[in-house]
Amino acid sequence: MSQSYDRGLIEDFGRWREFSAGMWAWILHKFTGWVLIGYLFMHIAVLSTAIDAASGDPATYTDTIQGLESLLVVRVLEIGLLATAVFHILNGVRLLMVDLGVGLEAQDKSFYASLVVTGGIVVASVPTFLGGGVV
Amino acid sequence: MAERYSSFEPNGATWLLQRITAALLVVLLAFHFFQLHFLNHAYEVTFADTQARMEDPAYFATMVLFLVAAAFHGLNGIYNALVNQGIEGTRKTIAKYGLTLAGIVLVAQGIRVAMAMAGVTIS
Amino acid sequence: MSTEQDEPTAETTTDADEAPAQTPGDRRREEKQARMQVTERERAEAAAAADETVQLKVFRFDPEVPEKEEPRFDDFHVPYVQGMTVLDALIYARDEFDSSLTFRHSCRQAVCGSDALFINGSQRLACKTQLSALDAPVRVEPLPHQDVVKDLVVDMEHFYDQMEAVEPYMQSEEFPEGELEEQRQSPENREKIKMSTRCIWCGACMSSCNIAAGDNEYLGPAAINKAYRFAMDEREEDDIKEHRMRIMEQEHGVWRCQTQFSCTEVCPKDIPLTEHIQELKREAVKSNLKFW
Amino acid sequence: MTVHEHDVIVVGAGGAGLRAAIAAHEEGADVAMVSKLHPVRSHTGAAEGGINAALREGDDWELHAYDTMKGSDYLGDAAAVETLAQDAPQEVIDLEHWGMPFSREEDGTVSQRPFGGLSFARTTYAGAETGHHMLHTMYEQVVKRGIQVYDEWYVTRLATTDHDEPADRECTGVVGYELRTGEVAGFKARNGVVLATGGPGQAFDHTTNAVSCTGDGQAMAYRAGVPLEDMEFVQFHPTTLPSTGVLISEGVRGEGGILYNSEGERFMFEHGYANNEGELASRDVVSRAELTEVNAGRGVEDEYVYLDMRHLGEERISDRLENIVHLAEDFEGVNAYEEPMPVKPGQHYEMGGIETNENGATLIDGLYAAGECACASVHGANRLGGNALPELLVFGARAGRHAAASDRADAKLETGRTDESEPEENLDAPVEPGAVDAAGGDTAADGGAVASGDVLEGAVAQERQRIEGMLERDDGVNHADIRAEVQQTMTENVNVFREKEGIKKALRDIREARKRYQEVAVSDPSRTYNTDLIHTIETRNIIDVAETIALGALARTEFRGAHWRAEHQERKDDEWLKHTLVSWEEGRPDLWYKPVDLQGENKVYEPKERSY
Repeated sequence: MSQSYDRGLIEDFGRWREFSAGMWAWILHKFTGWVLIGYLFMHIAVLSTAIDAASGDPATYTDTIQGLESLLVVRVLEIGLLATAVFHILNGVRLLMVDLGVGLEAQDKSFYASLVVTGGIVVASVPTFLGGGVV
Repeated sequence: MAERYSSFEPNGATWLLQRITAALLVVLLAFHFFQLHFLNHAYEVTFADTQARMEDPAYFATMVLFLVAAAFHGLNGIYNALVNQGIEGTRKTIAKYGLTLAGIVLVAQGIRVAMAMAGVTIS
Repeated sequence: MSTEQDEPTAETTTDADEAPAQTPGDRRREEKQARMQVTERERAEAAAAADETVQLKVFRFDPEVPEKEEPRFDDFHVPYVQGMTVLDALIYARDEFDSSLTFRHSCRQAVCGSDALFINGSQRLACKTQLSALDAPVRVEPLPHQDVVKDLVVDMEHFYDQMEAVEPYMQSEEFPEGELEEQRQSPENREKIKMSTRCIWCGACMSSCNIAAGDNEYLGPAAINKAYRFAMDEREEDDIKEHRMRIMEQEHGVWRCQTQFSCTEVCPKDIPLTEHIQELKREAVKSNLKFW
Repeated sequence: MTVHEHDVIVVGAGGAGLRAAIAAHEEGADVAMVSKLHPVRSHTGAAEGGINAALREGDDWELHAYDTMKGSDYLGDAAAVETLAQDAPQEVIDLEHWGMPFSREEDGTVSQRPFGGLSFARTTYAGAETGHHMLHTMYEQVVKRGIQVYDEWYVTRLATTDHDEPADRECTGVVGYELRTGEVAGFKARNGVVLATGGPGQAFDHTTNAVSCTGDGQAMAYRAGVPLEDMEFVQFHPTTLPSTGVLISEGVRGEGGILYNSEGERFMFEHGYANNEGELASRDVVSRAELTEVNAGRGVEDEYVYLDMRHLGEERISDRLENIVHLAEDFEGVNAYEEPMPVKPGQHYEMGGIETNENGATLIDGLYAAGECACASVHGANRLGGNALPELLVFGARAGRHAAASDRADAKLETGRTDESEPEENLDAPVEPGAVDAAGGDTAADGGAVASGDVLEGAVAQERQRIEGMLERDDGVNHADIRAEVQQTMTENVNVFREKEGIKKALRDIREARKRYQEVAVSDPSRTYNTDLIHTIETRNIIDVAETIALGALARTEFRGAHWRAEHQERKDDEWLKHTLVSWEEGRPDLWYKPVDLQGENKVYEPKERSY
């Protein structure tokens, strides 16, 4: 048996320029998914201050939330979170359509559309997020 | 063979559940977001408001469902990502139980918080 | 202006109503001579101008030959002619420059599926890829995610194993009673499986699938498509279809597909692979829900 | 030394090989297939048209046999032709039961369509890719039955005993070379060897055949002493793409596509080649017309003519001829909606081949052949469209069955020399054909048979030595040059048009090629996947087969079917109702003849004018 040369997976990382729409969609979906589950854990952690609040000190909760919300960086991060969530949702809807066998031939266009719509929603939401209460 | 037809293949079941939770999450997240960024603004949130909302059993139940769906969807998603990455054998078993545990902790803590918000205390 | 002739031959194909001094044949031959001289000169000039050549960068590796043990890329400058495909260029490079250049090829018309290669970053059949459609230099590599045997030849065994793992053969057992009688199949049903039957086993899809790259047990798009071809064929009885769905539902079956569409995009036969995989997922869910 | 032992060894895994393997397996034999390609890569997959079979009410095997005999220009053997027509329907039904996706009628039955030269619409088909579906369906059956396939094993030689008379020889196995590892191993066949290696299209430089169609089986059988029959009958297809030889199906002309020359003349009519049928005249007529145009200086680039379908309109083209548009685009870079397609005649099918009877048996005991490499003689001087696929099914199955059962009884056709055969004594060959000089190395001279000891072991040892010799030689001629020379001279001189001096030139060039082959060297020293070596071995086969084609063409001084001779413009039934056979005897070809069998089961086929 002749030996053979296995190029392994390394080559793939040099290939991102050649990735197709479907591949980018998959990568972004995975990435946004990781961010969102991370956020969910953080979110529950922050809300856990409610346990202290319930046992007599409502301010712990209110101050924590309002304190965080008053930071510009948190607001900006929230916009990022929105972008992440909106893309994940729109691409998720796209994937649901794919699962149902609807519009498969337009799968690349729907990916670009979800990117554009995400961008639009994020820009439109900036005033809501940045408005009011920032110190 | 017949007994296999009566139960749902686990892979198919999780695949379907992942889709169902996805659909649920779209609706629930939209509701949650609307509630806390448009109807009420995040920077104005106070414990009293939260408590008021959570005392409504329907709202409470919705939020718990939201949490469970999100936890399942997210952690199952991570599990799938790892499996697709090619983890096998022991590492796969560890990932499976680790993620299940994380999910249980997340949901348990979330329900504790929710109950605290709703004013129910089990210490 | 046609002339009546019983037997056309090389000698009898002149027109009657032409100038007497010179037969049309003579005139054409002269013109042909003149044309040939012009084209030859043009060709020589063009070749000299060097922009008529195409540069190929070809992956080389041979575990047995010392200078090829370390994988490398070789440059070949192949004279370009109108209509030239990547395979034509490879054949030229092999026959004229280096006869050890190794690649599989046979039919040259996209039915044998031998020459799926990684050309300019995408899985394509070399025989049906026009050089004019590619940016130069043209980079030719063996299919990714498969072991390289030598140069552009990869080990296809795993691919074949996966293809054969889905029981790729008709299993119906109830045939019509009559002598010389076929099973019936509606034209609609035949149409439904038509695209799936076009697979030529080239392996481009499997090579493009990054799930298949990570999960060696994943059946892969081609094998699932093969299963689809039978599962959707109405000639097979229901219990066989259920048996097929069992194979598709296993952990490394349809569920691994992440709908990246890479396979569908590279398929040289335009088979809607992702669509077929998705349909099998839905079938699997449906057939399971029935029993709840 | 490795020896793989099985009851039946099938060499080649295209349509005929797969069918033979299935048939032998059904007989209960332990079958193995040995093929230089993986089965699904075989060239059967490129067949487009269909499978002729008398399946329906109103049709009859006798009609099919009659059409085939007429199409063969009365050079088919009745026993074989009738066997084909009788067995084809069951073969089609078997294929259907194995799942072949035939095109269907509204009521769910298998569709049939009309084809040239047929008196009934009896061509079953699966879209425009009948061969592809057939090949895959049969390979599926091979997988189902667990038949062992040694793929990418190149069979280089037969192991036969060395009796003086070929008819006394026995074939006990084959020698194979594994591409992947460079291993030379023996394959011992307890019951029989079936050759199913396909045609020799690569003897020509412009062919619709795959690059793997190098006539390996024909050359091996020939060197082992089996005669090659009717090799001069080569079918040329009139519409192939100039740069690659990819076939543009007759469908384009059927739908109304027209041919014109560089001066814009619709030459089929304007130059009177076929005033009634025009572009739809039979393949040989159209091919000759095109070449006449090119030779008269009215070709485009002095090479081809145009096939134009633009006037059919985009809608009709995309509806019915969409695949043609893709072919023109992918293989020639031409947009067929906007430009005419360049086409020229190309070698398409070899009617002749290894002489067999209607059971696929050759005159060597234990050696069978089927498919394009064989000649039971159903196609005679010209093959009808849709008859190649049933041939490989019918005779593949019969060869497989007989090889498994070692049952050589009951054949109507005789193989080898008989009382009725006559020698050719006045062949005006310009050079001595055959082996150049056995003393200068046996690379082109061996007779195939092995003298002493275990026949298979001896053959393996000799083959190993030959291969090592080629690999070790440092300086020498590259096979590609020799091959190109043979291909060019064949295309120039033994093409659609044949005239005596040209054929003689071809024979001289082939002689020259043989001489140069004495010094052939393989420059790739690797034992891993050495295609350089494979092509070098193939080139010798091409030389041998090309020579038999040229010899037959020189000998046959008449115009019959696909064989056209400038000096002899009519069919000469008095003199030429006989098959040409070429036997390799002591290193040189010997030409002889045997009469055609026109005595059918129920009637005698009287030669008639072949007009459509």
